[in-house]
Amino acid sequence: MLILALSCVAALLATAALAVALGRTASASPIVYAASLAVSFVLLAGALARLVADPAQISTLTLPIGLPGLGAHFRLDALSAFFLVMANLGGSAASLYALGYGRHETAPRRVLPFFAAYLAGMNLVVLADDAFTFLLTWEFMSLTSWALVVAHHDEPGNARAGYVYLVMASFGTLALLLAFGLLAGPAGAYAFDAMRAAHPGPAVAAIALVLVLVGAGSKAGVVPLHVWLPLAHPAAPSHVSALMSGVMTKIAVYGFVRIVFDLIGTPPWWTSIIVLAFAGLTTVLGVLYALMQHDLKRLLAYHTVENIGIIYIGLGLAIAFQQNGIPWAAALALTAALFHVLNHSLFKSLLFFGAGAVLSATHERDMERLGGLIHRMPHTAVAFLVGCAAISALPPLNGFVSEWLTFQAILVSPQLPQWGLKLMVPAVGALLALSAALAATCFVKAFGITFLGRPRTRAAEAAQEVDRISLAVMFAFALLCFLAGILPGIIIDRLGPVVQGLVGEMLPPQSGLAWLSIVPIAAGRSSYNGTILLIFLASSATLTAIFVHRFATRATRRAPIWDCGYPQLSPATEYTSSSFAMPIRRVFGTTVFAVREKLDMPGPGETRAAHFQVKVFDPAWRYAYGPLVRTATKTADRLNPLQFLTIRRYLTLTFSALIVLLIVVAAWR
Amino acid sequence: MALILDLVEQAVQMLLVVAIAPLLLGVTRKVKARLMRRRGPPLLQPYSDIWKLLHKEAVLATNASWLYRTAPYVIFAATWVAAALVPTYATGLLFSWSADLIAIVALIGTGRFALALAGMDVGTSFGGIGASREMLIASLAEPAMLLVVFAVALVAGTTQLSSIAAQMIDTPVGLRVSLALATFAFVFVAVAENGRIPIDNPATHLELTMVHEAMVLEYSGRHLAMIEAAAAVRLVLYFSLLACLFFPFGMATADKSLAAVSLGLSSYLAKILAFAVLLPIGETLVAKMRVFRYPVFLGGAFAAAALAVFLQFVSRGF
Amino acid sequence: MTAPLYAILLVPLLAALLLALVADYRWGAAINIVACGLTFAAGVSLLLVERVRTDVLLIDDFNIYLVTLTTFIGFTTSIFSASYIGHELETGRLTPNFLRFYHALYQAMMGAMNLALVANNIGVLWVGVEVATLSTVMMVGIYRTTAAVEAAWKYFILGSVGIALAFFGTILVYLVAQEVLGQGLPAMAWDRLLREAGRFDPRMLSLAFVFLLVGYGTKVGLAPFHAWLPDAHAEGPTPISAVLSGLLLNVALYALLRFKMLLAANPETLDVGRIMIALGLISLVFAAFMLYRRRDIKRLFAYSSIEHMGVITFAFGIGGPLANFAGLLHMTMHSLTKSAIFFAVGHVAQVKGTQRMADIRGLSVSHPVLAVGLALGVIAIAGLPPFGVFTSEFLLISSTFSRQPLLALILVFGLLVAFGALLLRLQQVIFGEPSGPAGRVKASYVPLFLHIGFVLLAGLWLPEPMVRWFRIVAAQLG
Amino acid sequence: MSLFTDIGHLLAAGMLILSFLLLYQDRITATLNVFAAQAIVLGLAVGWQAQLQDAPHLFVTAAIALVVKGGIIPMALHRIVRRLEIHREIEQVIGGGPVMLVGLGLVALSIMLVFPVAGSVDPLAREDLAFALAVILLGLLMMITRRNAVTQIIGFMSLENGLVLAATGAKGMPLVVEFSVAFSILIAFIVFGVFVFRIRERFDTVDVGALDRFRGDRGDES
Repeated sequence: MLILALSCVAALLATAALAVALGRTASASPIVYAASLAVSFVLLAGALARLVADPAQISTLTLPIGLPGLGAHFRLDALSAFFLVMANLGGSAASLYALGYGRHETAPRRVLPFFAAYLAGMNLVVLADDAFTFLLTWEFMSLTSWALVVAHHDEPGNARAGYVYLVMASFGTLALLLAFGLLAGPAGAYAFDAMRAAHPGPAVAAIALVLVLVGAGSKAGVVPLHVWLPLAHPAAPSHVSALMSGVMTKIAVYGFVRIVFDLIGTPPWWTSIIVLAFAGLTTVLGVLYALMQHDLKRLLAYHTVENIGIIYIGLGLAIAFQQNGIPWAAALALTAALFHVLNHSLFKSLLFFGAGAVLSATHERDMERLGGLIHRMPHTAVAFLVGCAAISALPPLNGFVSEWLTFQAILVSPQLPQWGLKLMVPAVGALLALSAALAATCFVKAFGITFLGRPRTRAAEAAQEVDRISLAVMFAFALLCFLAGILPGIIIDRLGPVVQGLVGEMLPPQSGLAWLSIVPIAAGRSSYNGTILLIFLASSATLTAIFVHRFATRATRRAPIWDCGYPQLSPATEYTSSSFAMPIRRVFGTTVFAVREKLDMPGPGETRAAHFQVKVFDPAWRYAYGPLVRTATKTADRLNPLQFLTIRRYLTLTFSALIVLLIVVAAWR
Repeated sequence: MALILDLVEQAVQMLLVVAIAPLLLGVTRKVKARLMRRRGPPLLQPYSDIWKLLHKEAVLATNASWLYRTAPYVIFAATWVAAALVPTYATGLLFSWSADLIAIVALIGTGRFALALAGMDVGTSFGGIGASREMLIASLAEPAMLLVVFAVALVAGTTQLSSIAAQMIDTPVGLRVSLALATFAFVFVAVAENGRIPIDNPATHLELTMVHEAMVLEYSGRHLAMIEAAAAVRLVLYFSLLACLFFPFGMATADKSLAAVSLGLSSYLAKILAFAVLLPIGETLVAKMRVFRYPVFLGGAFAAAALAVFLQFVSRGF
Repeated sequence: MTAPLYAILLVPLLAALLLALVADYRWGAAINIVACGLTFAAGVSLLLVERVRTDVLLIDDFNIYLVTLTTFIGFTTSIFSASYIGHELETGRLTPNFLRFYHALYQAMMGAMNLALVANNIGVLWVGVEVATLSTVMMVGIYRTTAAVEAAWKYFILGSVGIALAFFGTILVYLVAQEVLGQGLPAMAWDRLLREAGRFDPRMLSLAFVFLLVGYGTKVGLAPFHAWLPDAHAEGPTPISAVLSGLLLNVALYALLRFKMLLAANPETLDVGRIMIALGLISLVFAAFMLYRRRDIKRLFAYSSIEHMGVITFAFGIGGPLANFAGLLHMTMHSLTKSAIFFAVGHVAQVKGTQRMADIRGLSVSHPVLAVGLALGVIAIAGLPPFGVFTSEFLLISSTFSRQPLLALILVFGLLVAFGALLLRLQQVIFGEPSGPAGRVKASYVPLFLHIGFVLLAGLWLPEPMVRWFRIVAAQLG
Repeated sequence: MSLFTDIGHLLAAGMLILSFLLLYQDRITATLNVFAAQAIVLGLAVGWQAQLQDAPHLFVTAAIALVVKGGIIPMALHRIVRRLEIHREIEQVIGGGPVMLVGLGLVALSIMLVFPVAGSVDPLAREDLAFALAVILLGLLMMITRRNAVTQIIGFMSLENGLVLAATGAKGMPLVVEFSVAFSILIAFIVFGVFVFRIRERFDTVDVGALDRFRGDRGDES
């Protein structure tokens, strides 16, 4: 299987080369996407088979390339298999979607080669088994995605997005590099096996964990390292945005899990507090940012930040439990996190596909200029609605299951002995609850403003339903969201061996249980059954409808909307996304984002238009990055005169340096 | 055989909540009117309202979509299922394990989600106002509610409603600070979620103050009936939750003998009737709030619930 | 088997004399290429024949690959230069008889650098470095613009002071050596010095190293001795910028490292590693910040050279098998990459007719291939995978952090700052609406992509003998 | 033997003193003369070393010092100075007084650096080395305290005198002659540079600072 995976990666790289070779030819795009679809599907099937058949098996391979004297180590275990499944599910879907969507691509030469290479990079990260290979592929992934972000470099803001992205990415890579340096030790034992074998002391483990949190977090979008994410994800073509948000952030999570749970193994318990603190912050701030957006793709990107927070809450809890010797609870938390990884990759890809469909149909990303699309693109609307419901954690869809599991993990945490955790965990729970509710609000807004109401612009009126392939992909993912929601037991069982390998415990097998319900801990304690719930909802809704239509009237009359006596209300009177978010903005925004609202309302009788302006500041930019950039610029300005000295002054520099060194020698001994 | 009995029981439960819902609404209205020195509508007025609405033709806005037409049924179904899963007069319902307390809260959320979307469908500004305010209230109330859930679950050691109730009855936990706080918070949340004063006024049709009414402004006929019914059921749901979580005494737990069941039934009815009387009394004592004072109100609930949870984390004794 | 050894010295010498006579610049360019090719061939054949050691000349693990590298880059650069000067003649910036001069000096410089590399004598080494410096001085000034003359003058004065100080250091080394080895040539021969270094007077040796550090450090371009470097790169012909960054800095560094070996072999001496660490970090951070305010594309990459020389010096200052290995690898990778970048920059400056980055935009639209070449070069030099620089920086940072966390943090900080600046400029140049003329590049991309190809290859796989040499030298460097 | 060493010592010390004189000379012509004097003393010192080490090739170095540095170059510079019409200029030395103190400090430093390890090596070489180091540092100091191209060159040349002194002091050092020749060529280049670039015509002043008017990135806006 490992051989297969690597050869698939090679095939992807070959596809990239092929894309370069094909260049501008018209057939390039279908060929490349078809090829990458085929390859990632093979990978998906293989990894799935591996995960189902014998997940416990570990296959390794060492190629004579990479770091001299080390070689490139590759390894396939349950964890990698799971993430391979996740990555290639997204990858094949994106390729398929692009078969339709890619036709609208204006600069295929800037997209095609990097798309295939990007897929290859993400797969390689999951397979890498030594620090060098890991970082090489990790950065390769960043690099290719950067190329995709700046593919449309002439659109305003994209170049900046790419810049911020790549700088942050290499910052993260350097942090990971430091962590590896710490774990490898001065002797430079870079193979993961060696790191597993060497058990670092608490201090080293803690520092390494923090570095990994920074390094992997900057790629995953943990606040305050998230700033690149809402810039970069929307800038890329939509199928790539889906990959970046749906898959790449998860690869970052993989990095965290791999290093922390597998390589470090035993970080001190208090590191979990750090992780939980950042996770909680990320969760709430992410969804609040998302609520403030009116660019559909940027809203989705910001919302990714929230989900990353949820995942990290699970991971933080897992660390806490594991270090306090409660492995079954650690297994629960980790299962929840990984389950959410899968779920988020499902619905976030779905939503980005939907956003891409809207974009290609209307050439608009600004929700304020959309609306009423449910009439023009009904199928997209259905799929998008499912995505919105799933991401808002509404039963019986999949988003709810993973959040439910996370809540269950939080509810067993009173067993944790340390005070810090006793206070931190419930606080995080409260934040999680808050973010769950806010997420629902966010996606009521996203769907309501984009698809419901009346079209606000010509573009929205003239929208056409997108091509069949894109629709097929979207519906497939919507279906998957449903299945994962009503049959969670199956997925939890597949996750069992993965978790087992990391924390030494796994949840009790679920698939055997009556009525297909899931019981993470004990039947008396908590259980959930999506299937029954779905049946209940469906049957009661249909029964009621039938009843009403049968025994009461079904008469219906169409009439214009109630206009309060003002004929033909213009679409401008509709609630906009900023007005929808206004109450939340008032409640949370003023403190968190220093929101400034400027309203310029003409007095009675004046004919000029009214103006309303909202400024939302990202505190991360304001208090962290802004000052940083300013200091750097100032330093550069301070030093710059050194370029313009006279020769005599330069000689003086040399001379004084020489004297200093001589004095050193004289003073020495 | 036992299965059939269970099924019957479950069915009874489902019908019960629907059956008594309008009555409770009637009771609250009546009491309120009395408190205002009005005679008020007859107790059974809600039934005939719904009946009438059901038989009127539904007037749809020209640009209403399929979502607009299906939403009422979804809302009703979600609320109904949620209510049906709350043990009312007896624990250990057949399907009560299929959704625990968290799931029930989320189910209510599903209903709300559909309602808010339906409100935005025709694209009037009222729908927008209603939806955005409803979601604001929800995003403040739901976390408080979940914290209440935490507090209770931590006391009972489970999120399973039946088990919680059973636990509370079999091993009386006595008076707990955390539970008191949780009850307090729960009441606030319930008031908010049901759109009662001081959050919302179910009787008003003044655009600027209304929340729930604004969303359903465009609805008529059977759709409106469904939504009204859903609202009524939601009230029952919250009453039953209150009864089941904090005042579970009298419930039929282990033995399903006729006596026990009838005792449970009667005690349940007594409880919710009491709530239905207390609610309007409370409502008449306070005034409707401005929208931007909701955070204060619900923030109080959130704080109380959070405090309860913290106490539980600190020591199970609280 | 000393034939190739003498070839790499004599071929350039003869070629220089010949070129001084050839008037037609086409012939000159052709001869230049041929001579460099022969030298390169000789350099490669050095790898095949067994090692040679005479009183003045020496081939060992350290310089054998450097000779190959130098002759190779000299060869590719001569190819690049042929097309480059053709364009310069068209635009009239150069005249044929200047070119005669130019080609002769080019060969002289190549010969001198080879001499410095294969010298088994600290004096000959010094002579080689100086001749190379002087010849480049004249080539830097060849455009005769005020800016070029100023650059050349600055280079000349600072270089001469460096020369003088390095010479004094050499004298001191001889003094300490002749106490042990007796008077005469033996006291200047590398192999003997290295063997007996343990018995030298440590204090004088340290003193000598300080002078050598300042002297050769000026050539390496370490801050604060760097002043000549940016202008010399920016104002001279681009092929010269390429060899300056790609080769001359390396040769000077090579000299410095030879002397460091002596100190490493003598435990009593002052721990010069600290000094090198300090100088390296100063150069790195300083250059990193200077990158932000650069407007001239060649000066930008000149500063990046300073930055990387800082990194390399830091690596050798840290010492230890991993860091030294990283330093040696970084030397090699940097010369390949930086010369490639200067090839690309040369093409850019010629097609756009300017070196001001503000006037160069949208390269990826107007000249896609060139843009790809430049982007790959910058990505490689910025230490992003899968290029060789990443490998060396990986080894350096990871091995440093586990020993000297604080220093590693400073190093990482500097690298990040520099990366930010380079990426910023790169994006400005290759993205956006194209500006300026969109004429085709009338030169071959072969040298450019050949270099990048090698760097890419090295990022994924290093040939076994190279690794072996690196390991041995790393051990000697202590 | 002591007499010999004393003479060697004397000559080296003489060079040092002349370096000090150079340091505070502020008239260009005078500076040139002092330099010529230093070169001559150097020639004598080298000759003395040649005699001492009976290394005849050193006489070549001595001759170069005497003829080239003592004669030709000063004359050439005199011509340049006259051509540039600055032979009457009074050039203000940057911080005259402090510079002398710094100079003294440098001498002290160089002695500190070289003396304490007077081990197996014969003292003469050591002393010569100390003086040579001092001369070198003083030359460098002179280069950075003068604004005038010509005086800077003189500073460099006195630095180089120090080098030759050190080189010849090192017993049996090979290639010394070649080095001195190479250095003379170098200096010839420098003079040539001043001459050919015709600094005055090109930059209207000999102030080297003016060379930097055309600084790399100056004057580009963003």
